[in-house]
Amino acid sequence: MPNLKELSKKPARLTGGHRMCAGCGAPMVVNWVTKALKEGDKAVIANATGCLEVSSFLYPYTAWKDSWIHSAFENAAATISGAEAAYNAMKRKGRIDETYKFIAFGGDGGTYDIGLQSLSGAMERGHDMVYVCYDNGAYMNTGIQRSSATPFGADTTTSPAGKVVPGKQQFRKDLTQIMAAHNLPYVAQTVAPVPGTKYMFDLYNKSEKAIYTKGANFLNVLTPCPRGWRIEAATELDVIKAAVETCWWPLYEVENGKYKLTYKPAEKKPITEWLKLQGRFKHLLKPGNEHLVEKIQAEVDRRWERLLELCGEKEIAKAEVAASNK
Amino acid sequence: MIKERKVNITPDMTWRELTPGGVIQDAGNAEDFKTGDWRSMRPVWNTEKCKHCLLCWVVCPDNSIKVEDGKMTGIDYDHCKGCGVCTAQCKFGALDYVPEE
Amino acid sequence: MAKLVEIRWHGRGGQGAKTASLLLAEVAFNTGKYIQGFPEYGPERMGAPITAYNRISDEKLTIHSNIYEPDYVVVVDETLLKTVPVTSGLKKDGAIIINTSKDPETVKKELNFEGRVYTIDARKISEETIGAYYPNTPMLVAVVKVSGIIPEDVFLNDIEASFKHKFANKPHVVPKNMEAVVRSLQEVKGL
Amino acid sequence: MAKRVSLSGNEAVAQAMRQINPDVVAAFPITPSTEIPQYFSQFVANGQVTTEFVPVESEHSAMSACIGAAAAGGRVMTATSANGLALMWEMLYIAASSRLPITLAAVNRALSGPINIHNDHSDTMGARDSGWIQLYGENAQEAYDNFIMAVKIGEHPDVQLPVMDCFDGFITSHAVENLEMLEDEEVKAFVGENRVAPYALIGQEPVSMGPLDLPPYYFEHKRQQAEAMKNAKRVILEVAAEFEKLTGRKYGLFEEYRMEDAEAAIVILNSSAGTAKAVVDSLRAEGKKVGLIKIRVFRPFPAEELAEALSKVKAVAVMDKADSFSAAGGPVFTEVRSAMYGRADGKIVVSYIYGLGGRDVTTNQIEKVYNDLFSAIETGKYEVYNYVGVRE
Repeated sequence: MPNLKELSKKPARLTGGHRMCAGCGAPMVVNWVTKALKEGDKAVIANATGCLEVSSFLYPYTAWKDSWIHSAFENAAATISGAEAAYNAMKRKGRIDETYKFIAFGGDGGTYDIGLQSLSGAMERGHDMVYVCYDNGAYMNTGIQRSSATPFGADTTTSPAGKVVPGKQQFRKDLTQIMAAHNLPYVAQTVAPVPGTKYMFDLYNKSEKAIYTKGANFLNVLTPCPRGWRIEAATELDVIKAAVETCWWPLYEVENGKYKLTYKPAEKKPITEWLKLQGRFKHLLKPGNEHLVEKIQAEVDRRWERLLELCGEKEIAKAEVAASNK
Repeated sequence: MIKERKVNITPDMTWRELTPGGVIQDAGNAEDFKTGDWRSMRPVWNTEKCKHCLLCWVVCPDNSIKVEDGKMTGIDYDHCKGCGVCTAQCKFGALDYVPEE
Repeated sequence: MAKLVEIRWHGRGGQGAKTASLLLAEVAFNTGKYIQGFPEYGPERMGAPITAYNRISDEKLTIHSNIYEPDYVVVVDETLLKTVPVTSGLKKDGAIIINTSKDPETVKKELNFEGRVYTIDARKISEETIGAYYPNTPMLVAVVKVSGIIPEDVFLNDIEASFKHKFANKPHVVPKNMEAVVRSLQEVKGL
Repeated sequence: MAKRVSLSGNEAVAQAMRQINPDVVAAFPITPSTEIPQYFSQFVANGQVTTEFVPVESEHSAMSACIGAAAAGGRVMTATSANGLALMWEMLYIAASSRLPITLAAVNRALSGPINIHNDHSDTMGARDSGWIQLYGENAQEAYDNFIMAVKIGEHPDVQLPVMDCFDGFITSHAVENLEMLEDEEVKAFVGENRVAPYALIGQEPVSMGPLDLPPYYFEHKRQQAEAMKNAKRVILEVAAEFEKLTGRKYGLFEEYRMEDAEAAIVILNSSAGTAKAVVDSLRAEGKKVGLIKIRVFRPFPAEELAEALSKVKAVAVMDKADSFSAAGGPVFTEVRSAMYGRADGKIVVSYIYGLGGRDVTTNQIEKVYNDLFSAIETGKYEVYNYVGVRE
């Protein structure tokens, strides 16, 4: 386990003075991804249009201490792939001595939706890069519109909960699985750091692996958005914890095609533990909507069971049962 | 304190003086931009109760927990937006969360 | 030769009429001419009728339109005679060169064309020399022979050099191709 | 020493790319520009260049990767046509406003719809206000020469803008013609071995590029961009002068052909200019005072210079191989006429839209335009907004 005192001595690569909302999870994620960079290594960071982008480099103030580029919404992966290609060419010509690492950040809008083609292309081409999706489950930058990452039932400005339609009517796209299907060296699903849990360093560890495993790698990070989730900022990490403990957002990694669960809750909490903390799901918990909660629970269970199979946890469980029967 | 910058860009500069294409060569100059006045609540550090576990530093979205040599030394009120994420993490009562006056 | 010679090729997609027009451009270029070689592009795939063009001149070429009144027409596939108006716009003092085993008089009657008609049995020559049906080389030779764009001796040297370059990996096919060239020069009918 | 060769326009441009040996080429195939990345990827496969070839999944990503690579400090190139250029649209503006010199072989093709693979200028004319320098070339030689000059123009410290090398799809891209190629060493010496970037993501102090740029600064950044385009006019001529020393081939903002005492003139771009020159020659042989102006540099637009060149004619037909659907004339026409206003007044200035979607442009069509101009001069009667070569 990494040592916090030692980590704190590494200079931060993102400064204060950015214009993200108070309590935003995105800079937390950026801090912990970039903390995984070795001190001597330089980085080029690309950012898809979104909250993080507009708030971290609002001319003339940049919060980035590494080289950083934003060009558009849907193309952070393509943009960083070009920078990586140029680096390879310049390195081949002997024009560059230093080591550079290439990281792209995008929200779920820029990654799951409008940027999916560019992401898929860059990943398939195998550039030496990491794409980090800070997934907060809606287009927060434009005012909380639904994305394909938005959870079923969530009340957003384009999937509003009304008298007839109770919020978003589709379950979220499973982007981590889509990226795993690209057969990349390293794909992982993780969360913003939650102190006091076993997965406090999950993001850091997975970032380190992603950055220092050669090839195109992908991280999907559940990131709190107090405004979009309608929660008190101070409680946001409790909400993240609930996402993990209910198995709504399991922590796992896929290394060279091999699935591995990186955290298994001792007791899987009911989905209401995640729903009840957030204003965007408030309507689901009203009397008469029990069937919706059941529907969500069933889908969470189905996806969790499938993941357990992929991670070989089912065989492990069977073996454990068999061993105890002997 | 404003650090010495390669180019100090101000809104009264003409197009001839601004950096081309909006490039910024002073990486991290957002430090010069104070977000401290966004606060309506304020974290207050009780030095004597602090165990220097650094969990507040882990979660601060604004890099406003000052740490030197592995120990907390204070709060950067120039940038702290008063979100309260740090105070929620403190198990030792070393961070109070109080309204701004 | 005239200051500007314009040639139109008719063939089928995949048969090499375009390649033949580019080859002709290449050999003319090598003798110091100004050249253009270009196909008329479309969505045509294998088997569809295609058209390609050459302009060959002693002076710089600037016109970039298709050719509507050619000096020479080359028909690489005789089955096109029935479906494509191959003599359209062909100058009265121009000539048409057709890949067929028939003699020029027979074809002339079928074509209803008053000008000069030449034929060459590219299939026979090709199969007997190269051992397979590649109509390109005989047709290229026929057009060189009929048009007189390039002196024969210059052409022979140049084409041999280009075969040697093209078949650098299989030099044994060069003499076969040269045999096809020499026979083609002799077997153009209608001269 | 120049080499006399016969090449298609696409092959000539691919050879120019090989001689330049850029850091990155990112491209996606689209007819008729496809051959350029094809030829180039073969050069990469054969080890003839040290370039990273990025076979992207779309033109949007092609231009995005070019932007990333140029921002990193690399010398960067691509090629596209028609719908491919349209898919790049958003990124064209961003490349220009980010002040990144990228060289794009824009092989002109009609923009859908309906879909059509043949030549006209609707693709690059649509991109005329994207902030790119646009050079247009008559034949393979000019496509090749312009491509080499484009690198030097775009990378000039006073410019720092991307450049399109526009030439006609199929007519120039696929036709084999005579041209003179420079020696590899001459090209390398002309453009310099590497791009010298004033700032870059890699190899220098870290920079941030592509900000959110709000009202206090955005306008000033646009004003800078406009100034760079003004500077480009000077730089294009300086680079042309240097190129002339090397090759003997002279390039300006436009070419004047037999304009000395011309009464009727045509203004035209690309390959049709060559066809029109043949018409000028034949009409001159009949004693008719006709001339032609072939625009080479459309962005920046040589407004004053064109007005001066047209100051002595009686009538001008501006021929557009693209419609702007303004119901008031083609894009080149509106700009030429606007350039003449107050500088060369009292002329007959008319618009002819021609050759859309690859409609073959013949000497007859161009002759008709000259005849129309003479009739307009004689009778004073004419239409301003005309089509030629379309079935009426």
